[in-house]
Amino acid sequence: MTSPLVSIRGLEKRFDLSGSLLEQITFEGGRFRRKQEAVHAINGVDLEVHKGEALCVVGESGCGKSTVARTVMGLLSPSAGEIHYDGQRIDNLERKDSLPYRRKMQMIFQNPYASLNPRMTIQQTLEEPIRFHHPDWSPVQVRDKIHEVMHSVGIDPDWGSRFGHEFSGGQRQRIAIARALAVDPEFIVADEPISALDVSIQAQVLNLLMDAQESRGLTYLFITHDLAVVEHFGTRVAVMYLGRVCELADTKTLFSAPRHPYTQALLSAIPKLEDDRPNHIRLKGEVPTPVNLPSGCVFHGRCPYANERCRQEVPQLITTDGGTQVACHAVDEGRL
Amino acid sequence: MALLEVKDLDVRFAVRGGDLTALRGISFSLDKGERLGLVGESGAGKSVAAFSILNLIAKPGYIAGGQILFEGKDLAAMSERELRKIRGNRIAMIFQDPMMTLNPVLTIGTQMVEAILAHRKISKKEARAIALDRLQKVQIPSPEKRLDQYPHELSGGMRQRVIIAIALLLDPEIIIADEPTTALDVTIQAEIMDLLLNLCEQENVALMLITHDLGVVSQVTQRMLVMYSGRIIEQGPTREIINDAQHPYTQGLINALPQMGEPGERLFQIPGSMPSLKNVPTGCPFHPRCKFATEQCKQAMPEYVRSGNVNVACYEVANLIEQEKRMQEAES
Amino acid sequence: MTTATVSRWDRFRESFFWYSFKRDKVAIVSFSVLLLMVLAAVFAPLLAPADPYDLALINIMNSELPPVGLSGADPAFPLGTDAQGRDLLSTILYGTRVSLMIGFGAVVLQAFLGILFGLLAGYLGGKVDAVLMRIADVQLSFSTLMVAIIVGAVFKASFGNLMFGEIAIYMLIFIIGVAEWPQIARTVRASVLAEKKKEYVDAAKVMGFGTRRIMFRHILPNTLSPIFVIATVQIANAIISEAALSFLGLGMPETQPSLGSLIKSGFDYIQSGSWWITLIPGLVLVVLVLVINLLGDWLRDVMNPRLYKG
Amino acid sequence: AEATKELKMAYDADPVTLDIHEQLSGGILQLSHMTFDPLLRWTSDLGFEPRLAESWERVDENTMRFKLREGVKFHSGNELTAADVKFTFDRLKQSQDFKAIFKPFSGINIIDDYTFELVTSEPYPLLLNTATYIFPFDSKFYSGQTQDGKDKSAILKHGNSFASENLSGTGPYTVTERKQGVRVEFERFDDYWDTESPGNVGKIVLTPIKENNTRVSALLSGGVDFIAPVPPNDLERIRNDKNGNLVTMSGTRIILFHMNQERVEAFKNPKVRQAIAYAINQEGIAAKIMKGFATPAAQMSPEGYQGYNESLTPRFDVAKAQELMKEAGYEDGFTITMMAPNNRYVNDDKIAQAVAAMLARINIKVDLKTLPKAQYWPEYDNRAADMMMIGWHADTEDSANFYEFLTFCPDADSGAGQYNAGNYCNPEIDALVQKANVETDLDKRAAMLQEVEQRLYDDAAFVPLHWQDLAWAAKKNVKIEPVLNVMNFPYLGDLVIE
Amino acid sequence: MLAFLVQRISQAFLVMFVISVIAFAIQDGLGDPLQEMVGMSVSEEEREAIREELGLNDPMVVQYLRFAGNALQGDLGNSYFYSKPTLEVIAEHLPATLELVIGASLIIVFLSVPIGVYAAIRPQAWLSKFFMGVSTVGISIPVFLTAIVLIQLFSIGVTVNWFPSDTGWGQWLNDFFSTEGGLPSYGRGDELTHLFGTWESGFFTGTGLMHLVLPSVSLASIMLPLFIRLIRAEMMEVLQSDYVRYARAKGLSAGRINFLHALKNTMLPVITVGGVQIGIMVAYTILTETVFQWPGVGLMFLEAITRSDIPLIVAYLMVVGLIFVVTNTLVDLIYGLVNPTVKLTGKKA
Ligand SMILES: Nc1ncnc2c1ncn2[C@@H]1O[C@H](COP(=O)(O)OP(=O)(O)OP(=O)(O)O)[C@@H](O)[C@H]1O
Ligand SMILES: Nc1ncnc2c1ncn2[C@@H]1O[C@H](COP(=O)(O)OP(=O)(O)OP(=O)(O)O)[C@@H](O)[C@H]1O
Ligand SMILES: [Mg+2]
Ligand SMILES: [Mg+2]
Ligand code: NI
Repeated sequence: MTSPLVSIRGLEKRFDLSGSLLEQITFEGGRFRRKQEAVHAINGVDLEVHKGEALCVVGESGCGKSTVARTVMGLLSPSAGEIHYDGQRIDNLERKDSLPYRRKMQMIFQNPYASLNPRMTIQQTLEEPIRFHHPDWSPVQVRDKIHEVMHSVGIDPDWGSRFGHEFSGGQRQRIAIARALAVDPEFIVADEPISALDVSIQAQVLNLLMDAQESRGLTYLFITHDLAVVEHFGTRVAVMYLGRVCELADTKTLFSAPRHPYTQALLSAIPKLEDDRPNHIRLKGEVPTPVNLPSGCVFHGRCPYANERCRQEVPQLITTDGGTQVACHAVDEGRL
Repeated sequence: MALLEVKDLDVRFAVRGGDLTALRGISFSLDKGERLGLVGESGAGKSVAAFSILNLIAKPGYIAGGQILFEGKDLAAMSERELRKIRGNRIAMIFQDPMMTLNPVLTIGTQMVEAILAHRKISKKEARAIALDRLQKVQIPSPEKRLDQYPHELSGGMRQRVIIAIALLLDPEIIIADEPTTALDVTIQAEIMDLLLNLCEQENVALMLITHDLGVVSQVTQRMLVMYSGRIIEQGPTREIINDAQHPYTQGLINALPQMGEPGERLFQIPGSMPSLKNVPTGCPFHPRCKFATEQCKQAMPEYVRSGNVNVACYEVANLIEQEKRMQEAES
Repeated sequence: MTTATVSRWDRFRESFFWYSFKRDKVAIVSFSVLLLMVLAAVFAPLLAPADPYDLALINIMNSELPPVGLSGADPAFPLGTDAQGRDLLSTILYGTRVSLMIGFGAVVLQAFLGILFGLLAGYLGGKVDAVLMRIADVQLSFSTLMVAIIVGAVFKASFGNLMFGEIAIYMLIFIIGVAEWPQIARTVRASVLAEKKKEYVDAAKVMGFGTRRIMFRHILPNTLSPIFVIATVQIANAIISEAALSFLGLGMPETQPSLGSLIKSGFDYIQSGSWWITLIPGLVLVVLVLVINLLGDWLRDVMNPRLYKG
Repeated sequence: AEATKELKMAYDADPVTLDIHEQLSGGILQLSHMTFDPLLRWTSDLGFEPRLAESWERVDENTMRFKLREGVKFHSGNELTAADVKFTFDRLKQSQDFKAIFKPFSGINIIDDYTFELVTSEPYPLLLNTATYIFPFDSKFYSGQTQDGKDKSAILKHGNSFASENLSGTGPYTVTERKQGVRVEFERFDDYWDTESPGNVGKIVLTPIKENNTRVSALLSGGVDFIAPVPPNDLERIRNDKNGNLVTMSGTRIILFHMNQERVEAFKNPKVRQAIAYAINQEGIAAKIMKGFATPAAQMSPEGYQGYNESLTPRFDVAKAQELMKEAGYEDGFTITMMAPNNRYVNDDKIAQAVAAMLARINIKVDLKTLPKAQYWPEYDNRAADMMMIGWHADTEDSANFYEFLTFCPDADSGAGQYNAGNYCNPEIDALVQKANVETDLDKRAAMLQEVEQRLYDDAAFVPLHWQDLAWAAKKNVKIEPVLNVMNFPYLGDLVIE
Repeated sequence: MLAFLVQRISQAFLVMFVISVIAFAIQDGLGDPLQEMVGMSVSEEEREAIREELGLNDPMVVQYLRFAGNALQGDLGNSYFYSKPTLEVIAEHLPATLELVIGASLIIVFLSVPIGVYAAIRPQAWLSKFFMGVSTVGISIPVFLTAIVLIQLFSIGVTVNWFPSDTGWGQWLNDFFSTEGGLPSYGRGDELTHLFGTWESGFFTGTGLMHLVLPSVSLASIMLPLFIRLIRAEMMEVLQSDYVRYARAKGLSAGRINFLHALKNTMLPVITVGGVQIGIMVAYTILTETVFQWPGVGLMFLEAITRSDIPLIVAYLMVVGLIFVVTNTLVDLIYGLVNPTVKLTGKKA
């Protein structure tokens, strides 16, 4: 295997909830106590994205998918761990040094209604990044570039003078994609780019992303909670639960032979057209909050296979025979 | 006679520059204990249809025509007082976002008990007992505690359970659920749908389920309606439509699902997007996106034709059936 | 791209803004009245029969003449004269000018401070936010009146009493601007906090744009419409504040009267029969403030129904 | 008379202290006449009327002997004796505000319990005038120490002394309740010595109402029975009110402008000063701004004062003024600054504006600034503007007082010309005044003082405007006329309510 | 909670510190206090002596440090005019102001809630439009004009003869537009009920209440329109919310929906904004008290300014700053109690 384009090592991210020192002090049981609270959004994630692939990250709401994406893009700084791009550590760069990577790495967002600046025309939206990153380009070059990306995402160049709110969700998402492509990136993080769209539009956008990947040789980190999309789109899949990766495998392998109990439950929960009745694996309880993380395996509270070890010890990702990486004691012990 | 029968319902929104027609000539019926699915893209008019049944459309909207017959009585023509006796009592609703549906400043108990007391002349204590019973029914952990909690103290899944419990409080005949699980995660969604399905079956309650997830419709409902731009374009038994959709839009919708294509392949896509109500094309509203569209489609909205158990509004389908008929006639 | 200006005008004519303006009689009437008053004020030197600042034109023997139509009136003074014998019509025109200047000037200053601090506090957050908002809190615990007294004293101390008349108008602009910036800063901060969460800001960050560019080019334009609404109402408030300060004798000197100081100077006469000295400027003030408020209401309805604080 | 009536009255301010030696101000003198009695008091025609002093006689040039009324009781029950007068005299000499007035006095001789002599160091023609300021104190009451060890007789400007909160006088009223700035209640003193007094008011409630309109409204709406002062604008209204009873008197407070010769070269030129004097329309101001509530003035001394010179009348004549300016070489005029208070005298700011407008006629451009009094006086002390307004009332009710403060050559050491913001200086005139001050022959003295007025007039040493009139208003049944006087301390003890 | 209180207390100190520093720094601009303390004819020497005695000749820093030292012990100095500790003077005047503010607040609360709610429920009704129109006019009239008009109408009374009085209808119309007057227009009246200490109240006597009418109405006239609009806007917003629609879907009565579900949520933002406004109202009393000669702190302050009673000015500013912080704190506490979703922290919800 070639060296990864992007690698995430031991990534952790906490959001502090307790505020200033003063606000941390509480009065409990007759004495003052300092209480610190934090959301443990990511707790040690290792991922590698290879050139040309589409690595999908799935998981329930709040499991830290977006946080991973935003940390990779430098919108958040990690509490611990490192992020490397093409062998170069990028999570601790100054703004000026990080500019080249801003061009190579782009992001597409979930909400097409919020991701376009409502006060800018499409023309301005697309022009600004090009001018910013290529201050030396002539106006003609800029215009040509804009035309090029507009064509490649299938939007009419006549739209240029209009504003984002004049377009439908699918069209906006195209514009957003065009903006990302305008700086000729190599790597694109897409954070649930289709979940706000209708089924018939989803297909359009997915097709567009696949086309772009093919024609420009893009690499994706694709975040979604729609497993059907993953099955269709992903090269590899990482399943996250409460800020940890619990399973990582080739798409086909994962869908045909899910190993982690959580993955199994997740797959069974997708309503399928063929079904007449829901038949899914029932999990107990609900997702715990990332504020008070459970000890041991974060999934043990809901896992039908959990035992004492699961309550104590944090499982590490292990590679199984099928090539799947799983973080589960039950799999490790062969109970599953 | 069907329990609920909607006939030629027109709903409009009075906005600047004239009225927008959100629903045009909607007709369908719901039998006792039947589970009906309502699918369509965002903005197709699903929620408007649901709210208009209880005459709860938000302000600039109004029912411009048609009837909503509940046990033969027209809800659209009923006074607010009479309607109040039906709302929550005979027909209950479940809203999309459990976060927004419960009043943040009142306890769960208050919100449950007031619903009972609005319709039954019983003591608060008895009402509380009923509330507790329903909470148990929806399998909420430690139900007694919940009564005195505020909505923000519960998780999303629990809140939606509470809302289902409120829907069940007065043993209604119909539950209208408007996308009850879109705000929830897949695993929770599965559980909630499971619960709703079981309860409806147990209590023999009719369910009108609004969703845009075809998978859920296929799992839960017996019949389904497909809406496009304020019209029902296809309706019939769920299985039949899923397996063999007639209308080009329904076909497209199903084929566009990622699971229908081969991994890595381009997906089937319907070009364009649903028109906004402000500029609905004449004739069949789907014609600009339809590859079968003919001049005829631009002229007038097609009538419903029957194909098997399915009613479809499409000239193409009508022509096919016509052809088939002619062929059959020719053969015989 | 050359068509941009034309299309902007077209866009404006098609906009909801223009549409609802055309349909709202109150808005049209208010706007016309305001326009009329602003024009009258701007062109006061041309319109006014006399220059009220020119003391040589004033004759004490003409004092307290009633408006035309009442017995004892002099047609040379259509709205009558004040206690000094000044032509009231001219004085009101000039006074409206002063009031409007203070109103607009103060709001421009308020908006400048409010937008700057609101943006910084909202966008940068953390310590900057804490410090700026604390200052705003402290500032809010002074009323405009107290600020007026304090600033007035400082001005007097630094410019001396005599200069004071000339700088009074700037001082009032300064006072009202400084006293009320937190109002705008808070609104801006709130909308910045809301805008900051939107993904177009993240998109801009991902592009590598600098903080200043994001703040001023991306976020600021999107917070303008609530600022616009608030600013309109604040103009009305500033005019009233100025009137109140002048009424308490802390505002414009009577030799360069604003509407407020006109009302005050006539206040002593209201019960002695010369009601016009107070009542006519009072009416002008109320109408001026009223039409601005009505326009503000209308703007609020059009732009964002959630804004109400004024 | 049986004192059973109640009087509700509203002044623009209430007394700042109960210690009448703490401050020399109109308010305090009003209080003095309610709660104390002077040795003698002014009558409404500026004569003297015996009060606690039954009679007086001149012993020699420098000495006057007074005979005290017997059997007069203080509120505390103590009886009035000459010792009390001495106590009072000594205290007045201590008082920062009064010591200046009593400077000519060298001492007091007690002859017996009811006889004493006031001694001046030089012949002093105004001895009796000054004696109206002696309101005998209850020496027993005000001596000794309070519980927390403070001297009861102390006069404290700032801080609460015993005397500022406790009061024992011989006057018709006792203070029964006092909330500063809110209300003062007085009750008739049962053992008041003046049993002849027709006064039938048993209780007085004094409420300060600073705002002119509100004060008038209070009277018209029936909230109070008696108000003072009455703003000129409302005179007409009260006069027309069927229940109202308005009393006006021409006053003795002169309002004038100084022209600062040190700041403006042109003011050194008598022609320019005269031009200004001719440019000012005193009659117009009095008629229009003061609503006739002022007597146009061409000199300082009001009628009745010794210096009053009948022949001096306002000389308004714009043409003449312009001519004078031309003669002086200032045809094109010049620019000056002007300051006036805006809450000290009646319509002070409006008067200043009018004057500024009048000066514009002779091409003198005026930068006018009006200030609240608290800020005005520091500016005045600094002589901060070219023309400054001042109003002056002679504490001694005598013309010389005007000159000493307003036109004497300024001299920081002697304090002469303390308020001479014009820096006008004419030693000859000063000498003449000084001579008059030791002249006990009143006719001779009057002639000298009138000459002074004439010379000041000719020299246009200042710009006189008018004497501010006085006005009081009451309900019809409150008979205020008999108790009012130009000094503006109503003798409320003698007030009759029908 | 603790953090919240600590933060607020420190804020109060900060406010008071800033005010006192500023007030001290500018005291020269406020005028010379001596002018009010001595007669005109007092010589400059005497004045100098008094200045020295009062410590007015010391350098500003020395004066401030002396002041700050005393202030920390709760002594904000003596008023020059009242010759009493400033705090005592303020305490004497405060009840009147509070009474006025309470009176105005009562008027505001009892009118704004029903009117605001009505205007929100029936936005199209002519009565709502009337109320909204009046409220717009209301905020456009400066409070001093309102006060003047009120006095003219209800205290002095106006007699109208616009119509021919020899006809019956003319007379009737004249009478209709004429007002009686008779309401007291100044002060608090004589019959105050003694509560405790220096605190007296006019709430319990007829004349006391009569005296309160005009001042509190005119004070309320600024804030009332604001509150009506606030309540209306919030209520309309709440009425659009899903939970109100849901309450309707449950078949609840309109009364319960409007007055429990909607109103309770409406009041939450109203409490926060309203609390701040009441704090601001204390400052607004200056104008009202001036016109009505209401013997409260506002009037006292204005007079202190004309007299350059600097210690009193400083103390007043500090006390008002404190009142502002305290009302805000109370409002936040109340908000926390009423709103179950808020935990009290230093942060705004
Ligand atoms: N700025 C923040 N401050 C505090 N907590 C945060 C912040 N951003 C995210 N979190 C928390 O971190 C956890 C992970 O959030 P994240 O947005 O990464 O989840 P997600 O998997 O993307 O969920 P979704 O599917 O809803 O988008 C959540 O519990 C979230 O509440
Ligand atoms: N208050 C309103 N004013 C104007 N138009 C409205 C209003 N409410 C709904 N509509 C319009 O009615 C149409 C149908 O809306 P509806 O909410 O029923 O869609 P939906 O099918 O429920 O969509 P979704 O899946 O997003 O919930 C939409 O085009 C919408 O714009
Ligand atoms: Mg996310
Ligand atoms: Mg919907
Ligand atoms: Ni006198």
